[in-house]
Amino acid sequence: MPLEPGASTVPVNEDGSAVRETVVNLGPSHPSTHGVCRVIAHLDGEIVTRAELVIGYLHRGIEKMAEHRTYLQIMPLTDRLDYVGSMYANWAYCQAVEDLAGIVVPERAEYLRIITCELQRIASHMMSVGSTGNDAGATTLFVYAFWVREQVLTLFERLCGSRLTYNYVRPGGVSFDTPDDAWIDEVRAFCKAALPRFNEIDRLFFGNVITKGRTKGVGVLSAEDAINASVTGPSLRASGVDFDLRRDEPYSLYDRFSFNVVVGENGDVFDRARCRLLECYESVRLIQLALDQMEPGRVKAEAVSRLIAPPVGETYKTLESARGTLGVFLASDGGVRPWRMKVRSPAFSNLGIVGPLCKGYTISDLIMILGSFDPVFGEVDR
Amino acid sequence: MALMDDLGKSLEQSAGGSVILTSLDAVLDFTRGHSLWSQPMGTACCAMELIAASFSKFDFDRHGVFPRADPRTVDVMIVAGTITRKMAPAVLRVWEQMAEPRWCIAMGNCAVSGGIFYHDTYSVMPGVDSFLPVDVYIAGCPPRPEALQDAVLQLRAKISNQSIVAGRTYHHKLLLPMPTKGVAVRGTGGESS
Amino acid sequence: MTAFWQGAAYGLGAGIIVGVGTIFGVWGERKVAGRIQKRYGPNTAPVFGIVQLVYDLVKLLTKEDIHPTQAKRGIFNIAPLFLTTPIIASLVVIPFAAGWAPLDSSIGILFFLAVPSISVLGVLLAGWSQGNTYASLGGLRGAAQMVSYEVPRSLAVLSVVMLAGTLQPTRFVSEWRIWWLPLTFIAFVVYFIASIAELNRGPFDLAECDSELVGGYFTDYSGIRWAMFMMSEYGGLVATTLFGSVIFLGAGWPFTGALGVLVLILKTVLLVVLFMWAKWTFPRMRPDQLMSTAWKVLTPMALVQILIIGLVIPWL
Amino acid sequence: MKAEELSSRLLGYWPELSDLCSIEKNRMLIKVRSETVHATISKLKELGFNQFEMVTAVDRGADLEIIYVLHSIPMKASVWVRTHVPRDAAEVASMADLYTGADWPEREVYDLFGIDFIDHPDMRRIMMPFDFVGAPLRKDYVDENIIPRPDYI
Repeated sequence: MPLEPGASTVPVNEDGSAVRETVVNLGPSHPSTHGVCRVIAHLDGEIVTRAELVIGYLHRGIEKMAEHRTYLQIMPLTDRLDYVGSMYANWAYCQAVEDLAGIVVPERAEYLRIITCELQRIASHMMSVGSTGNDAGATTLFVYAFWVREQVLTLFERLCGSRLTYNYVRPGGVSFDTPDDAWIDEVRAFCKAALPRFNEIDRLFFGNVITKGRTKGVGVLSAEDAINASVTGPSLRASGVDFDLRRDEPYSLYDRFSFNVVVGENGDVFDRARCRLLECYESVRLIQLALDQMEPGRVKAEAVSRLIAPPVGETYKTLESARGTLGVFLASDGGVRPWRMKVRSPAFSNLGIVGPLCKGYTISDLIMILGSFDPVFGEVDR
Repeated sequence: MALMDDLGKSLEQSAGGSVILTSLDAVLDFTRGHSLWSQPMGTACCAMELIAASFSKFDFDRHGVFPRADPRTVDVMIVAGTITRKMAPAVLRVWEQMAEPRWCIAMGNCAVSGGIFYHDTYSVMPGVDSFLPVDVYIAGCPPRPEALQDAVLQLRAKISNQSIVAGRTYHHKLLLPMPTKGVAVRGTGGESS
Repeated sequence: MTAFWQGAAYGLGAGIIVGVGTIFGVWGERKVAGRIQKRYGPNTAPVFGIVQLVYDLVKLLTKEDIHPTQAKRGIFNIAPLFLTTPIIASLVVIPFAAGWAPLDSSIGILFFLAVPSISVLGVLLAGWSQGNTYASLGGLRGAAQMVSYEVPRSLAVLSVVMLAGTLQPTRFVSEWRIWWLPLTFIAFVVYFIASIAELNRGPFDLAECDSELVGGYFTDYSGIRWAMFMMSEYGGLVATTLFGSVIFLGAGWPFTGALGVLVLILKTVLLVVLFMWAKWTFPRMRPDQLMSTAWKVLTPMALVQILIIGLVIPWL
Repeated sequence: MKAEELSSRLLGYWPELSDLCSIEKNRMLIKVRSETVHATISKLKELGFNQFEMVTAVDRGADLEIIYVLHSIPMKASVWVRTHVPRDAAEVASMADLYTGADWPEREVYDLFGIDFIDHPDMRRIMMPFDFVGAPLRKDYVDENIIPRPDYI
């Protein structure tokens, strides 16, 4: 099998003889690499002795493209970063532009951002939990989880006309107000209807003895290792680190809500997947609180030009996306186009630990561990 | 396929063979058109809609379209998403692993032409048709699953006019892939699928 | 010469059963899976979508038959036969109607347990001959799994045979009593689980799990040869469930004659649906867990069943 | 934690920092020479910045600026460390020995900006194909494959 230069050398035993091992190549188009990732797994029997991740198969050069576009023209590019949860990239980018240009966002817009992003969190986590099930062979779980996701997408479609790439959060607010009051009722109805679905998924998958056998004690990541390896988001919290940007460094209006941060115990695949499911319950609560507090008003700041030209400077703003700390770095030279845009993507940072973590587990576990970090390769590769 | 080609040729040359040939074509085209197993080559955003297409709300299995992981048994490759220069050899490799007869659907603007990533970027292929023969193009960023459904029906209509005779079958002339900077593109891609 | 024609007739009959079983099995799988997953499954083709399978079959038969360059060509070509032939052969001892089996052998039950085991060879050869890491891993997994699960399965069947005191299927059916049903329940459960593993079906489909090994031991097969793998899987499903309903559910009980055959088919279909239900509900096991289930759970369970029946027999 | 509070706290432990650090828009910046980046960051790690949030580079024309963002989970605060390296001899010490999380981000900067991280365990391209030539995110990068976009604004 042709490997890239330097990608692999034949490992040798202490006495210099070659280790007898199989090299299995998963990807870049493999059903369970969650996109276009390639894993070169060196196996001794079924045990992984070395796993190397090759990414970059979806590197589209968004950061370079951003240097040739005005601040508003970059918005559609941010949608395509994290295509499972587009709202977050929208929002993170808008936060950075607003910080750079000094735009103040109206309150109703902030509430709408929180509501849509928490809905997006449910949609994204459902995708993640479902694909964990799919990796384990429980295809039906994926369909059930996707059913919940479809409900969220229908709500988004009513709100901003798109199922996947919303372009909803804009510098200075959001693009549309709620279409009518019925939409708010639909969101409330969804919140009610989603909870039994979460319970169902919890019982069907996480209560199953095979699932527990497959996921408990697999891919254990200790708290220290997780912090040191720049793991953020649910994957970090599953390792027992009680840290959530929404609560600890509140942005937007998150300091007005009280909610629980879901923290796992062991940091294994089971905890990472279940933390995501439990976060959905908290998201439902946040949505309900935000809907109660929201009051009529403007949804877009008045003085936002179509041609934003912020003063010279840099900014870096972060938010808690479904995968972790999503940050956007913007450097302006005073012109209408950013001098440099950089996206700090949580999926990319989380994925770095997967290769070393897989060592010593079987090839079946490798699939589960890779999936449990919930990589979205649009965001990993940018 | 060689067997089918020979059969087609000898039928065409023999007297009255064309009657059999056309009926055989009709049967084969009909069954092939109604049993399109897909290779989901989902690379980016469109892959989400591709997944949604086979799940409960849209359910492509109703039309006999269901996704299979191994490229050997599939009939249609649905390229959903941006194809970068690094990914192109792997896509081509999977395409070469598929058995004839095979078809290709380019789903979404990125696969059609590069879409939003056409300009100013150093790593995106301007459309999957720069190295693969594409049968049906679907515009949209991303297209809805209904659009994909329509593409499948369009492909079915297209298949219904094809023949097993070699001269008339759907044999593609593969265009050379665009090289990455410096080195030829073939042979650097992923093993198997 | 008569024997030859008899054999040919048996083969043809069993082949038809396997073929029809495959078509209905795949159709049923897609329908059952659809229903479980809140969708419909194939329904635009005529007759509730059954004709969809005819489309698929014709398409597969006329598709290109690929021989990968790194494959060992001869073995690659014949390996699928090792899988389908034993399945077809094993059907001859099934007592379809009361007192009639195509081959009424005095060791019929043993024959049924022994002959399908040959398909392990097919799995191993198919996996190895493709020269593909996915396939060879899948082949090895499949072989290990099938060999291990032979043991609890045979022990489970043995416990019932102890009650009947015969290995001849037709005599077995006439010996069968309804009160065996609760007595042999453990054996039935063991047989059910072990058969799932034997058939490489979910939740024990490690050998062909698409999330790890793409296509498992038949990754590189296409067209008609791939169809033969499908045929062996669903033919095996039909044979196993038929045999299971004969051994554990009393074949046509309480009817005989044509009605008995109908009841047998009904019981078989019920078992098939149970198999599918299990496949589409549970996650997949890991190879090491699969092995420990066979040796540490199912085999002791079957032995306990044998002990129970051994204690019961003197009191009969 | 507010930047003023953070800087006074850090200066309490590390007085020499006062020449290097500044506060801009509620953000603490530390500007160092490229030779001392490793020492600075290892000191900051001792002071509680336990997470390596990101590293990026900005093409400033005359030279390349490297920006590290370190994050502290217990202090709930971030700090920027910035340094400049010359264009043609762009190299800086790797942080991979301090933070395992610096491994991939540094590879990315190496890939896209051509900045060499000394003593990095695995300095290969990560985004682009291994046979790719050039540093695409530098402003002077030219590629005949790029189709320039007409100016629509």
